[in-house]
Amino acid sequence: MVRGRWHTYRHGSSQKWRSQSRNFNVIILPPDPSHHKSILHTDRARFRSMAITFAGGVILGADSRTTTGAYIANRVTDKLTRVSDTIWCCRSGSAADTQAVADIVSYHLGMYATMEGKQPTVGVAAGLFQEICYANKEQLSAGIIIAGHHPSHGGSVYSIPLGGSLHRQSYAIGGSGSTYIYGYCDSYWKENMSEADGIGFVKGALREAIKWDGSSGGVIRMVVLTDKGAKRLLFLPDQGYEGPGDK
Amino acid sequence: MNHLPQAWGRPRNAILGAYNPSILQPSGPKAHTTSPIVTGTSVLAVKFKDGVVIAADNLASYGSLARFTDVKRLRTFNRRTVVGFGGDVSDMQYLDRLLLSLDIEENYGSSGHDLNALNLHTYLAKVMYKRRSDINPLWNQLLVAGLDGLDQPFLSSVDLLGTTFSSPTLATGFGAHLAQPLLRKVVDDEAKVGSVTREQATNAVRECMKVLFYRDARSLDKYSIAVITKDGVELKEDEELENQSWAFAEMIKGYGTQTV
Amino acid sequence: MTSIGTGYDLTNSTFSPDGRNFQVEYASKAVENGGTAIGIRCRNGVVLAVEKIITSKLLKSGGNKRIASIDRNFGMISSGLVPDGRHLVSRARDEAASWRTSYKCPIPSSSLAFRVGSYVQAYTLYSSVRPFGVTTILAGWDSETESRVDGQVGSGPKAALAGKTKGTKAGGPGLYMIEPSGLYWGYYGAATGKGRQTAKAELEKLDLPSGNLSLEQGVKEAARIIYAAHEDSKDKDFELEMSWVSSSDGPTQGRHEQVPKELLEQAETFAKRAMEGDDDEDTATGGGETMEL
Amino acid sequence: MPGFDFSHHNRNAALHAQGVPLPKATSTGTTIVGCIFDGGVVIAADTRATSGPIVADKNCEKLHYIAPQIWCAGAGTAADTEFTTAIISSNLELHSLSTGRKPRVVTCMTMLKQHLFRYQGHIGAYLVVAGVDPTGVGLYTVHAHGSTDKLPYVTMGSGSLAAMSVFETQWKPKMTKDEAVKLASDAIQAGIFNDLGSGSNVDVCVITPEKTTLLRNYIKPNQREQKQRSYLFKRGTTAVLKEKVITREEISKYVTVQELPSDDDVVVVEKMDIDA
Amino acid sequence: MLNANSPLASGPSYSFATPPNQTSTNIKQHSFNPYTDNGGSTLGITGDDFAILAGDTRSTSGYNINTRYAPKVFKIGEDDGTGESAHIVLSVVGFAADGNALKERLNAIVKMYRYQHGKPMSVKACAQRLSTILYGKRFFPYYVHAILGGLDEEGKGALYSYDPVGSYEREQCRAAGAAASLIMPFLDNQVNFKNQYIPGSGEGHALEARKATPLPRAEVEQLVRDAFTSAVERHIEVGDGLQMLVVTKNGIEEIYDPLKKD
Repeated sequence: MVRGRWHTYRHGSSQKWRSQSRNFNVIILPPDPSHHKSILHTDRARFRSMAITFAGGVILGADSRTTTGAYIANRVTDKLTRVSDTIWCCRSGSAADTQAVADIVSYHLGMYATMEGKQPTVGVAAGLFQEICYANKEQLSAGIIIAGHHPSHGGSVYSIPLGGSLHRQSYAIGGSGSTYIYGYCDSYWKENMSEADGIGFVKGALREAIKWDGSSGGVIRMVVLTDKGAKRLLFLPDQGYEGPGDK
Repeated sequence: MNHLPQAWGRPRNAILGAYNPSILQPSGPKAHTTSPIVTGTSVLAVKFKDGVVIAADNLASYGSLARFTDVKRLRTFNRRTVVGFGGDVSDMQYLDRLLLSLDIEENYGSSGHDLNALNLHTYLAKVMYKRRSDINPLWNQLLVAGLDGLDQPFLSSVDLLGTTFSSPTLATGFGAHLAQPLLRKVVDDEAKVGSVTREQATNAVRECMKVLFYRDARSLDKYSIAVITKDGVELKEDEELENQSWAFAEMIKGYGTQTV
Repeated sequence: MTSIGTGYDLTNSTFSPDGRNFQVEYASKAVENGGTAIGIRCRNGVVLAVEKIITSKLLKSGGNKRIASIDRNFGMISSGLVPDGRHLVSRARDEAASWRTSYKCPIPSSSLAFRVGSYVQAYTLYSSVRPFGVTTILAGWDSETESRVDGQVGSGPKAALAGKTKGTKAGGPGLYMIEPSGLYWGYYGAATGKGRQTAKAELEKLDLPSGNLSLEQGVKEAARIIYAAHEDSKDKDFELEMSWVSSSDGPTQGRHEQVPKELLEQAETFAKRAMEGDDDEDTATGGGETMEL
Repeated sequence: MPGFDFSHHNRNAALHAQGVPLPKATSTGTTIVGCIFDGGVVIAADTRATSGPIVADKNCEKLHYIAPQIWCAGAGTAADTEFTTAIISSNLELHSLSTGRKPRVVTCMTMLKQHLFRYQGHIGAYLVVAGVDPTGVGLYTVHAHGSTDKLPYVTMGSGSLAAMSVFETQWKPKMTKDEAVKLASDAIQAGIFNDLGSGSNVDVCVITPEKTTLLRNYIKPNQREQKQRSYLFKRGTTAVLKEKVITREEISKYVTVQELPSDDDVVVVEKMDIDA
Repeated sequence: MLNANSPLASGPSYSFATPPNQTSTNIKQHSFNPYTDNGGSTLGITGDDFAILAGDTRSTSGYNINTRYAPKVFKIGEDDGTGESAHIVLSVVGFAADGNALKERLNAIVKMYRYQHGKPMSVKACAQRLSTILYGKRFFPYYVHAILGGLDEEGKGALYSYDPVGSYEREQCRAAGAAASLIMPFLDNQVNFKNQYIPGSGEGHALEARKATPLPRAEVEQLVRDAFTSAVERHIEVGDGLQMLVVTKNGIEEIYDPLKKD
């Protein structure tokens, strides 16, 4: 049940809330919070991930390390997750939690597109993410950045940190190790960069993070979202993070 | 004397002993719990003869990290009341949505009556008290500023426990310690509100924002300020502190015996 | 009404052999006697107007509003059984609120029309219910810019919208009319109620699809059309009620509101003058030189 | 460690962990301030001492003598501030006698911080040290753990934020003596009226190269209200259940009895303040 | 001073200054404490034909003053805005939000009683009802000490005092709240003449105790003021203002006197 639904309070039980099957009102997560904290596998993505706006849309970027304690459980993780064609998110926090949340949002966005016959805005996606993160904040450990491109509104970036608040930003960085790159990003950030500059900015920031933060490492993945759709980029450490890019 | 939102609503140390701070660490399996994560600091407000001045800085902190510097914590309701939020930002956004839906429903009625600041405060106090009674508090302290049913200045506070109080000057969080002494010098008595001008009230609030920036480690030099009068709300959301005093740092050398 | 005596008209949800649902058709009859209601979709907003027949001298003038607000940016007016209209208003408000709790933004007018339309249609399917005796006009303005997520903090990039696809347009005026069958279409100009034929004829003269008519002109034309449509039932007193919703940079800032008193009075003066000089036949093209706002 | 006996520490720790409350020390939930002016320094304090929510002393002295031209304002545990300032005062006097020079404020401050650091915060003394010596004017704060700060205006105690707000809005360099005294006492009054741990009167001490002026109860903004009724009881109201007379001879076995010269010269240590 | 109570700074040390850490148990549970104490004090005294309820107007949290004017004594059952329709007074001290909720509930009940029965609720009935309300929240109590005052069926001053879960008793006088332990002995001695004997009425145990008789109103008002001016001197959470509500057969009279603000 959505936490503290106000209308229940304001109208008492006399207000009948008609729920429609096509229209989600309530998001229920499994009541047992231990579902994502299995003893065998406590994956925690303690990386930085980021998303920026640029002249043509948005770019998402992330490293690829997932750790369980000091052990690297996955060194080629893909933390950039598609929730609709041109709305993607970067997940940080519990891998199980964020995957579950992304799957739910993905479902709702799909329903929206089908029912309304048009693509949802990034704001709608962000609102869905927030509702789940806020209403289940006691159970979840999820920090999510949502970035996307919408034909009529262009690119936008939203950040939802741990407590479930929603912040619209020009660019967002997240994950517990992101503290290492606040200075870098603040110094080098420019609005309305070209695509190449945007990719350079994201790559530069992630390289700093990989350099200083033990919990991040591996490859750099990016997704560029424009009116042409989604384009994936990959940069490998053994190529000095120069390539192969979008090849 | 811990005024950070993390300490609100906790038993005083004198009663139950120190609070275990380990749960505040953002890592480890104990990370999720009902406690504020992204937080806003003080909100200040003063009544004057025609209305109320209210201010809050534009910062949302993540622990000690100054994470979001464009968070507007003064929200207008119904074009005639301002609510200032301290504490958890996600709960602030929840309350903002609640107020939005309240506003929409209130405007369905065509009676011409709309909710004034007093009504809004009563409503919010009941929401907050209900939530604390469900042991599911909204981790905020709010100041409600506007005019009451008789068009007199109205200013009152509600916190996460549902405690309410009213005074010619109010300040939440750190402001309760640093700003209240200064604001009370401007008006210490309801009877004297009538002799305070808008300029006096605004200047006092701006001066306090500066003191808070000097002395509150979770504050910012960019802030929002609103003046509410019969003519409506004048809200400025991108103010910056002016005339700060730092030059005397030159005369400080060392911490004791050092002289160069 | 060839149905009388055939028995196929006694319950809802029963077709006649030639494929008609008579209960729905009877519901439309209820609408035909209602006060005329119209909506005009203008370049920068939508106007709603209704002819409120005064059934008693004891009614307060200017009271008993017939046009209702849905959320902040929609107006709704029904012709036919007034209580049925109120029920639909309540349903529409719930739908709008439900959309907001789900998606944290206002419902688009097309979606609201779809939801109300579906609801009305559901009342043609069961024998336990009767169809709604109203035709409803729904007017709204969808934000042209990306609307803020409810409760949002922060504002994103200050520069021009990043990567907005050229030539795309979002939002704008919306005008829908929902009939007792649940059938609904989007319109440039919509009319229902007793004087709908006259009103439709007048609306067609306005060349609405060209998008030239301004909201202010629309207000005057709406008043004039209601007065013109009233000609058929001249013996009854009526009151004109009008509301409008404009773009976010227009007079109502994207909200649905009653047309201000002064403007309403001006429009009525204009309408009355047009009625007096009805023979001139030139009033249809918004010739309100004296009325330019 | 010399001075204190820590042998009961472990026992107390164990009891404390089980929830046995420790005895409450009188603490001075306090406002103390200091401020430099052109040619001297002023320190000031309120006069309330509390024990929990109860006012233990309405007019205590929180300005402590260290040397004629060095004074110290104390916050924290009352006993700790008193004993710490007393021992440093004593040692500083000895140091002054042995060197034949006037004591310096930095010396006093260094002795205090080293003393407090040695006790790792267990001595709960939070001090403002101020004075004038041949090198000039000095103003420092000393925290219980042994850290110090050198600043032109300082505040400490539970009312320190209230007092600091006054300094932050009104302090300016090169003030006159009168301006500084006014500012310091305003800061104390901010504490008195806004902090429940502080109250009653304002004590001020002004130190210039020429002299030290202690202005005890410089401002008394909280005079006790006159009672509306008389609470004198008629003799015999209290029941006497048992009487025993001790003779002078008997008591002389235990104490020395001395005859006072006359009734007029009765030594009154402190006169009690009673309403009629 | 500033750092002494910071939870992060208090390591595993045991001193008078630092409260114990709860690190001994392995269960690390976050606790939200739904209660707080807003300080202040109230008292009530009855006479032959009146009842007085009084309270200071300070509201505190920790060492802070929330406001200098937050009433703790309320008229119950008023519905005309002037207070003339009320004949019962209630004082609440402790957790102000609970106090307010309790006041509003009792207020609604007393009003409903009058609307339904066409006569005002008796103080006796109201007192019993208040007890029921309090006990209704036996396992999540209203954290308040309530005192109810009015005139009984015979027109005599009536005063009822309550514990937080509804145990109550009719008394001559009662002090509650922060300074209750300071004021109550004073009232025992001055209202009920405890520990006072009639001089010369006997020897030793035969000495006759002074009998309590209802005091005149003027005298009681003086006692109330003296009680509060004394409490203000010695309790840090009491001060700012004194609000008195006096119930007589002519209605309820409100008196406000300033108190010290330090």
